[in-house]
Amino acid sequence: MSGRALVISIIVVAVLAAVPPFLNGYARSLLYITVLYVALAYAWNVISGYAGYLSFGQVTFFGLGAYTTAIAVIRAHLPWWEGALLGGLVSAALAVPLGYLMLRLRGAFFALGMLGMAQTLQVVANSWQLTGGGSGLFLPPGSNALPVYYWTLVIGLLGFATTLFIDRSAFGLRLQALREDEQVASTLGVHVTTTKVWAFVISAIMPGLLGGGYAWYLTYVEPVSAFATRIDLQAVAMTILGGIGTLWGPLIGGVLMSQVSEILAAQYPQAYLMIFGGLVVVLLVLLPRGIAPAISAALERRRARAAQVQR
Amino acid sequence: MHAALFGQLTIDGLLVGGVYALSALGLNVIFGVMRIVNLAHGEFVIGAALLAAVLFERLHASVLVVLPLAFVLAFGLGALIQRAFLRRLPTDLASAEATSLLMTFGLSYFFVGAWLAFFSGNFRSVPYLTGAWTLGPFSIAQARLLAFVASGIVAALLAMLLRYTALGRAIRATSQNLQGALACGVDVERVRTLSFALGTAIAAASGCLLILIFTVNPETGANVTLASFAVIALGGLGNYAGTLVGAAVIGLAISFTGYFATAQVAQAAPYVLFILVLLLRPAGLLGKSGA
Amino acid sequence: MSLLSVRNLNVSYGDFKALHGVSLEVDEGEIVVIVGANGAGKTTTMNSIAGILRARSGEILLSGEHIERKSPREIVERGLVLVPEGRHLFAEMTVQENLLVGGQTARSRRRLHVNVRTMEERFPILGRRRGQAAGTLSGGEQQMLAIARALMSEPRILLMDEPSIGLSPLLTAQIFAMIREVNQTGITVILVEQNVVQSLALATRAYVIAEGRVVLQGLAAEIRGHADVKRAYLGEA
Amino acid sequence: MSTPLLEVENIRRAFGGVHALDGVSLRVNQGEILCIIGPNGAGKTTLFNIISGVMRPSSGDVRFQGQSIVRWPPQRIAEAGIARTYQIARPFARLCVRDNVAVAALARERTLERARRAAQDVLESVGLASLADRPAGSLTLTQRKRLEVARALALRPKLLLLDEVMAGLTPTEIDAMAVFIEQLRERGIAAIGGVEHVMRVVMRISDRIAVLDFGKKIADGTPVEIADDPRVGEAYFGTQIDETGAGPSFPLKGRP
Amino acid sequence: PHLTASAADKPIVIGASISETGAYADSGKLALQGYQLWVKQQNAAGGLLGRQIELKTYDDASDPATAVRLYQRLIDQDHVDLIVGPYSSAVTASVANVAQQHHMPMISPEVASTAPFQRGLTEIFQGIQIAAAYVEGPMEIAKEKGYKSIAVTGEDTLFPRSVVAGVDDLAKKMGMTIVFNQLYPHNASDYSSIVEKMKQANPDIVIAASYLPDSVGLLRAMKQANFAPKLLYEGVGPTELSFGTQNGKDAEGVMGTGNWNAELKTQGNAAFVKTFEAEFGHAPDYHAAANFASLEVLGDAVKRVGSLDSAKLRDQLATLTMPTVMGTYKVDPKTGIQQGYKSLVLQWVNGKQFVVYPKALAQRPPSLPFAPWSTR
Ligand SMILES: Nc1ncnc2c1ncn2[C@@H]1O[C@H](COP(=O)(O)OP(=O)(O)OP(=O)(O)O)[C@@H](O)[C@H]1O
Ligand SMILES: Nc1ncnc2c1ncn2[C@@H]1O[C@H](COP(=O)(O)OP(=O)(O)OP(=O)(O)O)[C@@H](O)[C@H]1O
Ligand SMILES: [Mg+2]
Ligand SMILES: [Mg+2]
Repeated sequence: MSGRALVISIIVVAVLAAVPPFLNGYARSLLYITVLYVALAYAWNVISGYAGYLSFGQVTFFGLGAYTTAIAVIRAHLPWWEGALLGGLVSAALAVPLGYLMLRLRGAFFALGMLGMAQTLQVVANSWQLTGGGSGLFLPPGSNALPVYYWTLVIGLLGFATTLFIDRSAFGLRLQALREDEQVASTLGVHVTTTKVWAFVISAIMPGLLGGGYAWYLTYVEPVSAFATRIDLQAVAMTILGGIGTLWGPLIGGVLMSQVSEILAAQYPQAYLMIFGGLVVVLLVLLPRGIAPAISAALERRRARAAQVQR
Repeated sequence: MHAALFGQLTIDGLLVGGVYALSALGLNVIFGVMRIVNLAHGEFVIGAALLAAVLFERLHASVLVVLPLAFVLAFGLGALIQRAFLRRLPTDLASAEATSLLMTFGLSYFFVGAWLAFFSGNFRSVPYLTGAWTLGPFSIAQARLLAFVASGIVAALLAMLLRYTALGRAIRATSQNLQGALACGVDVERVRTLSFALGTAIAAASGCLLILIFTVNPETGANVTLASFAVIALGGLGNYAGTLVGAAVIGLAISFTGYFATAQVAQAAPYVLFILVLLLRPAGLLGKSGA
Repeated sequence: MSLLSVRNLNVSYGDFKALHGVSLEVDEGEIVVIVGANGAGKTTTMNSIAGILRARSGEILLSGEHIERKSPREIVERGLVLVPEGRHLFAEMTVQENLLVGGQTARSRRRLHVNVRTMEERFPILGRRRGQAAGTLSGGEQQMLAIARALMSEPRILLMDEPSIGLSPLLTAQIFAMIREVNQTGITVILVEQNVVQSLALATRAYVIAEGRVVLQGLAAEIRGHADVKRAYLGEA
Repeated sequence: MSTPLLEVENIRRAFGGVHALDGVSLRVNQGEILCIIGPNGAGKTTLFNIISGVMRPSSGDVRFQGQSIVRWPPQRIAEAGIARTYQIARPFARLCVRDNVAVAALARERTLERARRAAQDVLESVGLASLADRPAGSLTLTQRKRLEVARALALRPKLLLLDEVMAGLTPTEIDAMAVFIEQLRERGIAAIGGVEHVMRVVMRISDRIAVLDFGKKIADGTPVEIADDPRVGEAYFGTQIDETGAGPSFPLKGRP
Repeated sequence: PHLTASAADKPIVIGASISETGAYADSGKLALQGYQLWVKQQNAAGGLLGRQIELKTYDDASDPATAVRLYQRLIDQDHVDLIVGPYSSAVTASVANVAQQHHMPMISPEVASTAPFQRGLTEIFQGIQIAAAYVEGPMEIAKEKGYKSIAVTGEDTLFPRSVVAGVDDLAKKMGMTIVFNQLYPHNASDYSSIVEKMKQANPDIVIAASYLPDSVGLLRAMKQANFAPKLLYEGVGPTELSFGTQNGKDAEGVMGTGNWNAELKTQGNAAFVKTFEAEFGHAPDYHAAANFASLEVLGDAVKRVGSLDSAKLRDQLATLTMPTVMGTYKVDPKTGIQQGYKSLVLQWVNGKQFVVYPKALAQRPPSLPFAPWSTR
């Protein structure tokens, strides 16, 4: 990241941190949802962008985090953020065996296998006494959205930092190597399974932590909305449109899409899904690599031209 | 367990499996030739189902009349989509699989929206042949049997098309060996368009039969896509005979777990089964197991 | 005018440039062999001529007509057909079905079936294996099927990419004899071979490709005697 | 005699009905260069796949420095000191050349920075240093082959498996590669080269030559012994004696 | 909000989210029309507090997070004066919290489960009969007929669970036995297994707490399994008019719980039905009526308070007793749980819905037993 990018990032973060108390509830909620999706997109980008395992089921961990938090708050009377931390832990703990199992699948099989996993967990939540079955769990009302927002912002920043780290660490290099060719990576000494399970765990912890905040924000958890595929697909769409496997892709895609979809949903509720879907299709035809790579290619060209002019 | 009950559950399972088989066949034709998992598949199924329901409500049109109509419409729609969008995706990109998945995901959102605008969010079904025939100790649901038989006929027609016509051979050739097909001068672009159109049309046909059994609204398409995918994952991607076996297995799993466990377990059964089978036999039940 | 002329062909795979300005001329009735090491660009050349790969730039003329922008089907219809490297049979289809796909540009059904019969007479073993899945044939049978499948489209010019690969000496000899036979029926042949000695013995002229460039060309006999070729491909000092 | 560096014992591997390897045994000593020759499909690549752990044999054992490694995962074998190249170069296309090598160097270096520096050194030694920042997908064939070798070397192996590294190179490049392989001996690295043709080079660089045919080892000895072995002549060069009678020519192609 | 001079000329804005799309879309359209009709009538009659009324609605796609944001938008950005609740229990559970934080009293016109009201919230009021009371009717009817064994099923979500929650106690009280009790998940598609199980349990009556899609699915599976209990009750599914169109003759004899019926002799009901049909060209159903009634109550409370003061309005809503098209609105002042409205058991007879319970309101006696499939 260049010096200028760093300065811009710091300013953006400062604004994101300082402004919400002065916003009305709606603007705050909108900001929360945006940051939430950007954070989810960053999480998804690790396993799907860097490791190359397209997942349609990271919401499994989001729901898990939401339920863990609800149970921790209701049964153990823990503060919500402790519950959310626990949610992250539980997600990580589940992600290890699940990763060993599921990461043996590839391509569409892994993607849809994970989708099935989310469905299966939804069924579990639906039929288990502890999770309140189909009735769901009520959290104490009267929660304040601001702490949840900051919680989410911090996790979003962690997501960004993790991506930055992955971009310039040995771990990240190994991850990208196995994305390109697992067998070759293994004969070059990369512990393929361990590395990708780690990536999977990172991609699970974050939704786990975020789900906890979400539960507290909504004050109610039930199976259908906690494991909603549309949460996942939204994060997927954001990342791919922004640029899969890039540092800025989830941010650009996330901000753009959540604003566009909010505007569309408010202005054209009937046509919302059609426009949203159509947009994805058209953008893919125009920018198959996503927005971030398109921007950096354009910057590259400008720099090259500038260099030429100088010479 | 009584033999009669066992038989009844088997019949129920196989009949449901029949409808899934047809939808999955459509998905599999598309995958076989284009190597694309079409996430919008369920939307085509549901679109046709809702069309059949609306035409029944308004005009009392029998689904058997609507079926060919929906087939033709969907065929055109599929050809259009392939020509206008899917064909434009770059194939040399390392992330080509991701892009094609995302594009069909975008299409699926688009069509959910379109069907909502078109048909509203109402749940619909068609009260046609709602009764059952009794055969000894068994009762055989008329609509299910019809759907099963019609699925069988469409599947047989498809098999005949694939086996005995030049187009069918071209489709199979392309899905078995793209390079070989190109070398033989097969018009692969045309085969792709026709396969996508055919897959879509079969989806529509299965939708017209599905509506005899299930109650659906525009947002239930994802379930159909998932179930169909589970079927072909079990039977083997690109393996048409395997699709029928996969569908039977899924149908039986739903029926038996629904009875002996709970409806919740039955709902998860296809996925659990599909994950288990993939872990044990990555190429599917009938696929050749890899090295 | 030569039957096929390839001029200044450039082909890339993504960022990797596989062919750097390859040019070839082939006259009616010739057997031209292209030799070169693994990865030199022989297959790339053949696939580009057959329209399976799109060249970045360059011209390909068949009887004076530009075909570099034509689809593989259009090229097959104009009488140029490729027996691809690695055969690329339709493994789960029967021998007969493979032949039928090969002849799918045929003008009539009758003609198609006559051709199938002709092939079965020419390759009796294929006639006997008519209903067997192509993937279960032995290597030699598979290669015969690949050639027969290509002949089904009644080509004027046949491109063969390493037809002897994976075959025993006996079968290799048979295949080479067959190539000569095919040529004698008036079909022009372009042959890619690593089996340098035998193919040079068969051919009228030869091209040597290295690193995506034509480095040598001439009469087969001349090429056979060239010092570089002896050293690089024949293991002779 | 000290234990050999690598012992391959009675390896069998079948694919469906095809016996790719049918009871092959080999030994390689410290710093020794062994060339395996044999026609296409003789089983060379399969043998490399088994030694490097990406494939399991149907039966048989592989011992490295006395330890059985036949059940080890590839990364453990790599760390133990066996590196390999792939016959068809398989670069990490979207990574730059330096990072391609750094992935392997990470097995020996603790930080990414040091791995990248080590990678740069290796690239110097194979003559790819100037391309370090290019995406590996954009390399030419020869450059890819060199990258394969560079990655293998970056593991600092005791044993190097070179699968057809000569194939596709021009005569001058073949000579350069031969010199390079001979230098390995000086650095104490043993090598097994799988070579399909270019007999002239094989004869020059090998300490020993093993001949594979149809998955069976039909001969094993010094270059001189191999050249004189009547069985080899018959099975391998026999029917292919060049019409000029000038000695071994292009070998036979594979199995029927 | 306080009235300022200029505000007095501006219309009073009532905000709500509607499930126009999503899982509960069926009911959304009619619910909206219920609101629209009341606003139109009220405006024609001079509005509220001398001001015209305006309705501001968004589509929440039946998604809780979206609904929360929309209510915040209504309150914080659109500055609506009054709000009414969304449709489903799940969505309401989250939205209630927003109302609470903004001290905006909110009637939930269609939330029958009591769970969202039992969380100590002070601003929400139930605008419909409680779910647990739904099954009293069919069980009373069954008891009268001497039916003994019950099979219970339903969708495993908040509302249907509240419906069947009381069955155990009631059965004990009435001396009946539960021979089968198992729920099915949301979005289930195939009911043949669960019906087969019920059939094996051989109950006299089947109580299914179901919505429209599952009640249709269950009914069809029962017909196909040739299973006909003596009494079939299917929750709220049969109260939808399309239950009739989707099932044709098979609907005959099925009972369900409605909160309202066109023939009901409640205050203003006949006029409501007539004007609704004139306005929209089709008949209202209970969604329309419930939403209409909620605005009746809200409007009346505003009139009584004489201002839009939310604290006073809250107290008024908590203590008010008021006749509406649905019956008499009256809530428990502590929880806001409905106590006034009564639910009705409806039964499909000759292709129409009739009230068969409670006796006082019944249009005809229940037609029992449910005819075996072979005799239809
Ligand atoms: N699909 C591809 N993507 C990227 N590079 C490719 C692709 N196909 C071939 N190449 C590269 O292009 C070059 C030329 O390959 P080509 O297959 O034409 O060689 P060839 O002369 O036919 O070799 P062989 O004797 O092995 O068949 C090689 O370096 C190869 O690695
Ligand atoms: N994964 C596989 N599945 C099926 N058969 C295989 C597989 N890998 C190798 N074979 C077969 O095993 C035999 C030996 O192949 P191998 O690649 O080891 O030969 P090679 O000596 O390396 O040949 P080449 O000189 O062509 O590289 C061949 O007949 C090949 O077709
Ligand atoms: Mg080649
Ligand atoms: Mg090899």
